[in-house]
Amino acid sequence: MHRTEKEQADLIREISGVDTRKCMKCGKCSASCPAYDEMDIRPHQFVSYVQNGDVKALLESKSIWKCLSCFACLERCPRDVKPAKLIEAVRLMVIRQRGEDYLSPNEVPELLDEELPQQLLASAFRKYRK
Amino acid sequence: MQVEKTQEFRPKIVAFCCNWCSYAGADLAGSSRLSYPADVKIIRVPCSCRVNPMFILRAFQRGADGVILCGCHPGDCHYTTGNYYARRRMTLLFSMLDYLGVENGRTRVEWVSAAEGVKFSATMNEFVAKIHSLGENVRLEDLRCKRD
Amino acid sequence: MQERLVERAKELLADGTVVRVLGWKQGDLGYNPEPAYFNSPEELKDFVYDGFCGANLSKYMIQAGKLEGNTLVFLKPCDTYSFNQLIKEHRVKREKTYIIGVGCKGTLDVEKIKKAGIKGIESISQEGETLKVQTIYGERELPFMDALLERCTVCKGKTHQVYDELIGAQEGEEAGPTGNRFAMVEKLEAMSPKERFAFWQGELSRCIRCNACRNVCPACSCLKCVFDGNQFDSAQKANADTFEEQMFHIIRAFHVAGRCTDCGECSRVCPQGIPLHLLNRKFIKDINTFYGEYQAGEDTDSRAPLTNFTFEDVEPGVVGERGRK
Amino acid sequence: MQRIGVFVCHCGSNIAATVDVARVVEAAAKEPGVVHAEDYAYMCSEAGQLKIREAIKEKNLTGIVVCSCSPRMHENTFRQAAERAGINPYMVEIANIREHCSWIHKDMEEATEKAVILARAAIAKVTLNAPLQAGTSRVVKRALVIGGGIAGIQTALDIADAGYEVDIVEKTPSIGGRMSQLDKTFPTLDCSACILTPKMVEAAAHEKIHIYTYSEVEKVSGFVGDFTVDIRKKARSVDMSKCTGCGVCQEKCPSKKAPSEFNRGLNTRSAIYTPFAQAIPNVPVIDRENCIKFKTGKCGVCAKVCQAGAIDYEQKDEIVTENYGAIVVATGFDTIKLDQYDEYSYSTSPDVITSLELERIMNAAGPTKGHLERMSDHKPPKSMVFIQCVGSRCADKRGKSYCSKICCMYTAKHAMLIRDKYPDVEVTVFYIDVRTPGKNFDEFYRRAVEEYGVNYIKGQVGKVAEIGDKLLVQGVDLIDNKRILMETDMVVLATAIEPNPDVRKIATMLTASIDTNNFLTESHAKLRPVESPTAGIFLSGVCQGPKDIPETVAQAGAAAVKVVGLLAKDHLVTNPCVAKSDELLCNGCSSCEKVCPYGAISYVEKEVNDHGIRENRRVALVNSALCQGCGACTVACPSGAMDLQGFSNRQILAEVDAICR
Repeated sequence: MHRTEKEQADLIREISGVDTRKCMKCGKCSASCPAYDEMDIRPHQFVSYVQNGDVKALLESKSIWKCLSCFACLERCPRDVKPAKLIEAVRLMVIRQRGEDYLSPNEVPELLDEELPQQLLASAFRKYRK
Repeated sequence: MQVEKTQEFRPKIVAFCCNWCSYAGADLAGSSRLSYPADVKIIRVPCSCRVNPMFILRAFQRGADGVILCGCHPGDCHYTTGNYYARRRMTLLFSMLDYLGVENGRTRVEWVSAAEGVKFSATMNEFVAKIHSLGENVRLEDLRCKRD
Repeated sequence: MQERLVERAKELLADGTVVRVLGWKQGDLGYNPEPAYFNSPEELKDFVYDGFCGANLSKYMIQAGKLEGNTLVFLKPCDTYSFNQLIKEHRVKREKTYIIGVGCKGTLDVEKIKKAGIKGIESISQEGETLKVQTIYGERELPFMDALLERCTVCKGKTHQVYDELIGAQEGEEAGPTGNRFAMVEKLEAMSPKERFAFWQGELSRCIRCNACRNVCPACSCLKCVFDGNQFDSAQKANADTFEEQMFHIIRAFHVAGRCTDCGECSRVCPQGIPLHLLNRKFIKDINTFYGEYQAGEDTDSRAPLTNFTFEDVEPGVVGERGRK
Repeated sequence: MQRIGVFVCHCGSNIAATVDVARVVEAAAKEPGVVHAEDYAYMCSEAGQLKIREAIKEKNLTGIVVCSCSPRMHENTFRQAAERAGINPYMVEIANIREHCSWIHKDMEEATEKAVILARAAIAKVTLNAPLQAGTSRVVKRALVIGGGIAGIQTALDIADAGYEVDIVEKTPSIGGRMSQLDKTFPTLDCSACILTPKMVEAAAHEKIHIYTYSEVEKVSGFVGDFTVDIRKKARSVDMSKCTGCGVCQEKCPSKKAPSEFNRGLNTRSAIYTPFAQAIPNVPVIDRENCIKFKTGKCGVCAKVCQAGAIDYEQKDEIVTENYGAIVVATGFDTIKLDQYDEYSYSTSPDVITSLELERIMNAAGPTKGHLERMSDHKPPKSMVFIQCVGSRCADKRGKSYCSKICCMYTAKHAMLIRDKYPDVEVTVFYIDVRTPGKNFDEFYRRAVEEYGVNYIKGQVGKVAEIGDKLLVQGVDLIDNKRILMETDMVVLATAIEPNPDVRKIATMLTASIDTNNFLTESHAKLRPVESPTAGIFLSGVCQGPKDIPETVAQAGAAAVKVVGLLAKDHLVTNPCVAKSDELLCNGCSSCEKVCPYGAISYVEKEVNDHGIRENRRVALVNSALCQGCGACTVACPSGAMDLQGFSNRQILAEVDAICR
């Protein structure tokens, strides 16, 4: 099924449950983001891109893989917009298009080591599984 | 939340609103263009404590599908204590109606201040949705009074 | 006991304490004594006091208070609650009333006796736990408990709340059978709305709007009932259809809510046998649950639950929340 | 039989665009009793009213229904029009087909149908209306102002100058309010104290003004024109008539560890204290919680050093009861608590402060004597960061949904003053939007940028962290789309303001309505901005909504004018929609009396003639001057003897019937 960019934007809104119109463009999400410098499209821009139906750029963005899913943006957003959910939704769309899981629970024990923060694992599952 | 329109069932809903808070809240919902279904018709009363159980039963008798009473928030009554009496009266009356087998969802009390246009509209949308889910009031209508 | 009451009544008439006596008079049948005024010692020959004297005489004192001179009234323990409530509402004149609190063993339900197959009743007597009934067909017996009016199986106590003297009773007497008076209300509450509706539809559609419940009720003491007036455009509707009776009974119960002492007279007099007390008891139960235990007629100065409130009262939504449990 | 006229207003397109007014006219004309029905573009206009008056005369109308906007808008207009045409003003009913119909529905069919039903209900009601006569009640020529900040002071001065007595009740030991805590004021940079203290002195010296400081309103009863108020004068422990204000007691007081409220807890004060040097009255109070004498029974130094013998440890709270014709609420604001904003390190770092704290630091009478320094090490900062909108414009529970309005301007002021006095200090302001609507406001902000070199960055700060003795501010520049990580010495948070928390209690006492943010609601957002919907209650200052000083002063004056307008009246016309008891139906049971909030019902023994039967009965009597028309009694009455004029049982039932038809 082929979707227009606008339909894709609607789908992202639906998956994430985010109302992008609530954003007042204060930038606190980006200001809070620990991965900001790694990102090509920044958290506050995600909101704006989805709002404007500019989805193609998001799907190709490396930001979706750089997001740590730490949810600092979601916690601190004064308007309750939840940019992390948007990023996650875009990521999910990409993963679904690819059609396969990149991380199977069976592989996890081998990857584990003492130093690894739990959050990374949770984040990896969020990113690499449908 | 918007209520889907169904062709067959247009409920009759009577909303008693106190003049000082809820009627003004309804006015604010109006001037803010916050829509709710046209099935709701508002009757202005000075205070929620003016609403006699007789009015509510009469509405049901005449075929109302739901009756809602809106007043100032407890503590904010224009007449200081009116809504406290209304609260007791309506609690007991609604409990009695429930005891007689009238679906409880057909009666409701909601406190809406003059500043709560949003709440007024949301409340009415919810209430109408509830009445839609309960369907037509067949239990309480006095058929002699029915006019077509 | 009947003799002691008559004797004392004669004394009080003779010494001028009262000019009339309000009591029960032998009816045309053995089981239906009726409330009556006795204006002279001679008239007292028809005075009767037995298990069929269920009638609560409190309400008649509204009228008696308007007559010249003082009135002697006999009140059973539970009748005194009604009298107290009427004092609170300024409907009777305590100072024009001489109250003899009479002892009560429980009053009888003739319908129950009839249902036990006993007919042609002439008189009754009690021996221990057994009720002996003299009938035109001879003496019959049944357990006393089985013949009690429902209200007496949930006796609210044998303490007179107000009196000038006691006969056949003393202070602190133990109550009669004390069952759970809310048992039936609870049973109804546990039903589905549909079942409840069917139950009440069945009961209330038998109503013939004779107004006996209203006329006997000590709390229904309005000079003119709203259902006889035009303020609500509700005067004297016939029972042609579903809702009129419900409306009448709901409003009647609502008007007496917090004032009803649960004397049970409404159900006792209903010619159709509608358990009207179940409406009043629902209000009593709710009032007790929501606003704290309250017994109307226990005192003469407290605020009734519906003319009172607290800042923390439950919200009307509690009805729905309770329903979901 | 009533002869009813129905007038349907188009309200331009406000109604007519959604409601087919012609059909409403047509349907109304068919209702029983209706002898005239017409529509017009603007019923409230002079021409529209003329139509009503002409129809009343030509068709001998006895009652009219106007289908228009809310009765809260124009009921009075149409009542007056009816009265001018010779019919009783209470023979008018309004069908609200604008706020309750055309404005909320889109479908013309649906809206028209509803408008017809609303019209029918109003017609059914007016058929049962009866002419009512308004009575009169007295006006006590004295006003109460609750709150002694600039709003309260200005309102009191304006009322007093018009010749009426005014009392100010102020909770704290001195009048002056928030403005007394400010250093300079925007956009002119006058010294706040320099412009406020003359007003304080003027108020204190005014023969018509009486000030109750360290006092609170305890109880309010009555109604417009005649309120009765209990004022609690808290025990000051100092005799105001003896104290000379010499200040020795404060100097000698050995307990000096109580945080200073006036300096926002940045330093401490003595247990016996006046909040600030220019306090009015200049009479200290003993803070009993921190006083050694009250805690242990020993000490008594202040009493020993007081030459005037003014210290009175035995003093008790005193209740004063006064009558007032009008009450003005001027309870002001406070800043919100920041304990939920961990990301800005406010609770952990003394160098992260609120703007109001900065005001105290900048003030010559403040904790640092006006020297700009860090609270942690008292070193002067080399760089400062200001963060805007902290807790304002928030959709979450931590903050407030509204814009606090004053922060953009005072931040520009702070930035400018600091750059002026300490040119070496780098000042950066992180903003979301800079809002400067006001006379000379934008020019002021631009000066901060252009003349004083304040660095404005668009983007909310994400985090402030303590790194050694520095603060690390993490943000973004949204215009350049780049990360900002900067070390700074001090961070100032433009903290959201909220109504004084006491206002809820006061609003309840006054039965004045309040919104979800605890701002008092005005009677009409545009046309009656200084009046509460509760008659006789007026609003002054921030208790109604965020305001700066000029707006507060303007509103204070406006509230005063409204008060004076009320007090100037000899008497008030009372609402005739009051309860009335039918003595033939009254049982004398006292239920109504018990639920009446105004004590308007009494009982009398009187002879009544009930259809030929004459007897003495105990019957209810309503004092129509006291009755406010709530209707509580009508429902408490089981016999239906008690009814409410203008909202009678039969009228309301007629409306119910019309709606359910």
